[in-house]
Amino acid sequence: MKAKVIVQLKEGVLDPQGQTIRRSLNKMGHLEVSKVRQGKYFEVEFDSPKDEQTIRQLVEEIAREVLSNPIIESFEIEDIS
Amino acid sequence: MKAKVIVQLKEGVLDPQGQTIRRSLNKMGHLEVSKVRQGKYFEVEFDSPKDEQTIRQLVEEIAREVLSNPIIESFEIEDIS
Amino acid sequence: MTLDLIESHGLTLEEYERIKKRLGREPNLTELGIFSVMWSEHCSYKSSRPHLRKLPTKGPQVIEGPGENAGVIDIGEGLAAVFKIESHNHPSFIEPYQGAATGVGGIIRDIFTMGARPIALLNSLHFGPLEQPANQLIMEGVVAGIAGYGNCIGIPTVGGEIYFQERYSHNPIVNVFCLGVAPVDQICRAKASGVGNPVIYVGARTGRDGIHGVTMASEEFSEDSQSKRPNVQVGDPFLEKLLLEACLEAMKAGVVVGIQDMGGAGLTCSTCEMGSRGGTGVEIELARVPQREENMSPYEIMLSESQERMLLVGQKGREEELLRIFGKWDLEAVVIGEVRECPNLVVYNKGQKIVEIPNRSLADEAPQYHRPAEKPRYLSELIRWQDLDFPQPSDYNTLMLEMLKSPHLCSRRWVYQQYDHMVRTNTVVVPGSDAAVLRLKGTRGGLAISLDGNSRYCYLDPGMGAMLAVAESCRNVACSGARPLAATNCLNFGSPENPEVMWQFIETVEGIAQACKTFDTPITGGNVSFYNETNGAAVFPTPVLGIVGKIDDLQFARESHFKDAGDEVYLLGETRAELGGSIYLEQVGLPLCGPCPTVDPSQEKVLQDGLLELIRKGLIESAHDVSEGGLALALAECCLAPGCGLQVEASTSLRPDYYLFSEAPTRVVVSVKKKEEAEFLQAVSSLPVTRLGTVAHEDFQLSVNEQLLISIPIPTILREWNTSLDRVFGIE
Amino acid sequence: MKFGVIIFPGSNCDHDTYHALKHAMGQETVFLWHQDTDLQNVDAIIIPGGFSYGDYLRCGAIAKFSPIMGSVHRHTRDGKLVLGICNGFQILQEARLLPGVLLRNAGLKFICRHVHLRTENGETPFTTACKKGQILRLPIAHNDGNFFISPDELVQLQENEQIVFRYCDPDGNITPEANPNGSVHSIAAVRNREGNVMALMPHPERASEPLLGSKDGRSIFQSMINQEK
Ligand SMILES: Nc1ncnc2c1ncn2[C@@H]1O[C@H](COP(=O)(O)OP(=O)(O)O)[C@@H](O)[C@H]1O
Ligand SMILES: [Mg+2]
Repeated sequence: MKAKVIVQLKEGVLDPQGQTIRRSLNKMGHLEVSKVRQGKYFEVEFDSPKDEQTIRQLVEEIAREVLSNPIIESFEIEDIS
Repeated sequence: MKAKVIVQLKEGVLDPQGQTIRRSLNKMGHLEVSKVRQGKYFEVEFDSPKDEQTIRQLVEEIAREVLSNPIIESFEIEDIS
Repeated sequence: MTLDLIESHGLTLEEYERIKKRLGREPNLTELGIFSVMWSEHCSYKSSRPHLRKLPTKGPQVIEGPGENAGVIDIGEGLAAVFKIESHNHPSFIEPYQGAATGVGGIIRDIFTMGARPIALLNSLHFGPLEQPANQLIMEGVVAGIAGYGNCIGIPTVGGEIYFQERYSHNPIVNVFCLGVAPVDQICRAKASGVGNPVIYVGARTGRDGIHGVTMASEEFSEDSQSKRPNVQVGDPFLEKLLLEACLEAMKAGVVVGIQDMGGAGLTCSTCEMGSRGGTGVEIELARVPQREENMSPYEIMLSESQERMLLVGQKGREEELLRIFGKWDLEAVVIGEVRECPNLVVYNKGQKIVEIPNRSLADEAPQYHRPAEKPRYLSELIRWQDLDFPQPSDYNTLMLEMLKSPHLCSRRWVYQQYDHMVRTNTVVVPGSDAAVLRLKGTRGGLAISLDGNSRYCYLDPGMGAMLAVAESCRNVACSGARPLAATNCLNFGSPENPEVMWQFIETVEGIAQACKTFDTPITGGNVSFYNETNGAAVFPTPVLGIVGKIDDLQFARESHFKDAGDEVYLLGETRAELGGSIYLEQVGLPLCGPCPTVDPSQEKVLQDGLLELIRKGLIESAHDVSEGGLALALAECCLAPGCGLQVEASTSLRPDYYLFSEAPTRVVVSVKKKEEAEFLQAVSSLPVTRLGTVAHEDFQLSVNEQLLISIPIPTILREWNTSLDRVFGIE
Repeated sequence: MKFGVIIFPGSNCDHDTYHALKHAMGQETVFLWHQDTDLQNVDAIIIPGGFSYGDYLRCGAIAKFSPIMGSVHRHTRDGKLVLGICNGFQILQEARLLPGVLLRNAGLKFICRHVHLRTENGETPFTTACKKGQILRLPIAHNDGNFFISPDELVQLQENEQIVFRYCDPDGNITPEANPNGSVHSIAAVRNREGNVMALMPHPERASEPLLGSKDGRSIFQSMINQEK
């Protein structure tokens, strides 16, 4: 089973990377780009045959405790399959 | 309009970050985690009122030329809305 | 104004009355916010200022003492050194990486706002014991944050110190120091002068970062999820690099009249302080302030602590030039106001005047408190180590290895390899020696810098601990071949409202004052960080001293480690049995006991002056001060960097373990070329000196009174000592 | 020889490189601003270390779009010398002037220390002052120096003798312990097929004066200077 997790900075937290990318895109001529936010993407694979419910709980725990920094980031489990 | 882009290392490219996370998860007792891959996630917002088709082309261009390095990475446009 | 609102701003009713009197009316909410940050302990030094006056701040070398963004001293050849230290303790506990990173960003801004190019960073870190995984996480994050910021902006992190003690588990101490260099005539000041001159905002946009008080009860603040908003500032070292280059370029072009960074209390602090220093008023329009988030209120804009922002006063008529320079560096720069004659801070929002406060009432007329002080009870209950009966170690080899790999004493390689300590190609003595040494390009000379402060001693005796910190810092600088010139200090304490803490603070300041007078190292600035406590348990009194010294000719720069086998090893200074607060006692499982070692500053000064003279006569190959771990550890450290051995035959009337592990100060291990030995002995005659042994090739062998106590192969020591932190942080 | 050192926003070894070339090597040296396209008639271009654009997104990814890079491409096509150091290596790869990519260090930490390098090819315009097999001691300081290339391309690199330096121990042995960052085949420096573009992760400009502990970096600059004759 594979879970996909997206981790992003919370709204209001400065995102220097996203800002710099946006500014550079604008400079390259992509003036229509008004905002870029950069986050992280993880694919976590499991090898034991567990049901989706169990895996989801596990992934939530892992995302909360390891993949994200809850003080500035939030996460979302995109997909489990 | 907002596009979501995921950039990932291609199969076969070493992913030291993913490996380290997998190892520490295993150490923490999550033995069922067999693989972790880390990628990047971008949200790109556009402020000109263009149709989805045009935006998609634009995002593809940006993702190919700026957000990813085709030698090691592939990208996927998740969603445009 | 409700009582609630006043209290939630950290103001007392008396202070509120004072505000009303000063204004001649009730303040509005924005004004209340402005007063509350400017009159906070952090900005106003209301509890510490009366005591800080005791510090010596003058001397022929001092160009700018406390009061500016950073201290400035004359280092000869037309150059000035600009330096300061800051704390970022609380943010580093909340979010170690960003907390430490933004601390580094802040202190760098303090230096380049003075017109100096920053050339060195150092840090003093105090964490809880590494046995606790939570403390490991904090340390790992703090180190990565310091590295992340300093490396990216391209300023080398060349030194520092790290301590571990339970009291820092919930309150780590993260102090960061930065030093820059500028031609004496290019120093810029944080003054708003020249009525009619434009006030310019440059750098990052203002967001809702770090707005104080979080739990505002008013309508304005309860409306959205304010309180859930992350109150963590994220650093942008790339933007700061651009700011640094652009500001230095603008100052060089002569179009900057005054400049100050927006650090704590952001726009509020920079506007009223610059006006107050210039004896002028500053008038700004908030609608022109670049904003990162929507619908920010005037209150939020004035109090935001977004990083990487500067406020400067330009020259009327030359705005274009200024804006062009910032444009070149892709920076947003906006004229947001003007310097006015009437010495008030005046803030408009979309044309409507919303704030008018006399600058001085904010910057200089904050309340001051002579808070009650009382000698802490614990001090009279301290156990004296002399009263304890503990056996001599049965196996010195094992003990020695245990000490070498203890977090207190092991190599800091794991830390400083994460710091780019060589960028700018000035680092002549890299981390791992007593002080960092940096060359001054274009001259033959250089600077030596050291940060010190052993808080175990300070806990046992704050006044003596403070003197020991000054003495050690100066000694480190002297061991590098430099003459100590001036000092900065960061005072980290618990709550000043606790009389026992206040007593510790006062003792500390007096200790620093006395020692700095003796060493002729005036204090040019610093920082006080109070309220370092969790659940009523304060951190140890933690003064951190930073000493800057000058080497006129870098051929006389010295490192702490031995150079060549066959060199003779001597100890300058006397070994007294002073084990209170020592690592040895902790290693053998004893509680923290007193009394701490004692230093006589004038005796110390004689030793350091003598050492410097010996170095300048070319008689000394290496010099290393004896500190934590005592003589045995100092000797081992001398061997480890080059990987050479040592053969010591010492004699003493003390118990051998006291002799080896006493932390008595005012001692330096030196090595001397065989052929210089006679001349050395003659030149050293006025100092206490003992021959210890000879630098060897392989083994570390230490005999005391003809008994071989320690004999370990260097590779064994090296492995344990070097990789101890690697193992803690799980490097396979 | 006239050298040009490019400054990108975020370059931070620009002044160090300038200092080494001008004062330690005594060469005419100028800065080139990334927004310009005029190369001021320089004979050799150096892309210095640092964190161009903060290394945000990917190291070197944004710098490659700067106007000056068009001129760098032209300079390269004319067969003139280009040297990339650290971040300059990453930029040259992003610009496709050099093969491979540099990933995060295997240990995931920034590393600043001295390393040893073995000269694998002593006949490039950057190494004529070194002999094949000669060992240099230079500092590294990077977060992303883990050289990666596909196995097929590695074979090509070897066949074309494009590998210029490899990490080694003080005696010149290529060992896993001597590889600081996980680089494939311990590669520290590569050149292009034509031989006029080279980049390395270590910093020769930090090892060009005895005061700084090593002057082994000089041989790289000296080799370039030798090309003039
Ligand atoms: N322990 C101290 N000793 C001497 N001067 C100090 C000390 N603490 C603070 N100062 C001085 O008080 C002034 C105000 O400090 P601070 O508010 O931290 O400045 P800033 O906000 O610019 O960092 C500075 O000039 C600083 O040097
Ligand atoms: Mg300041």
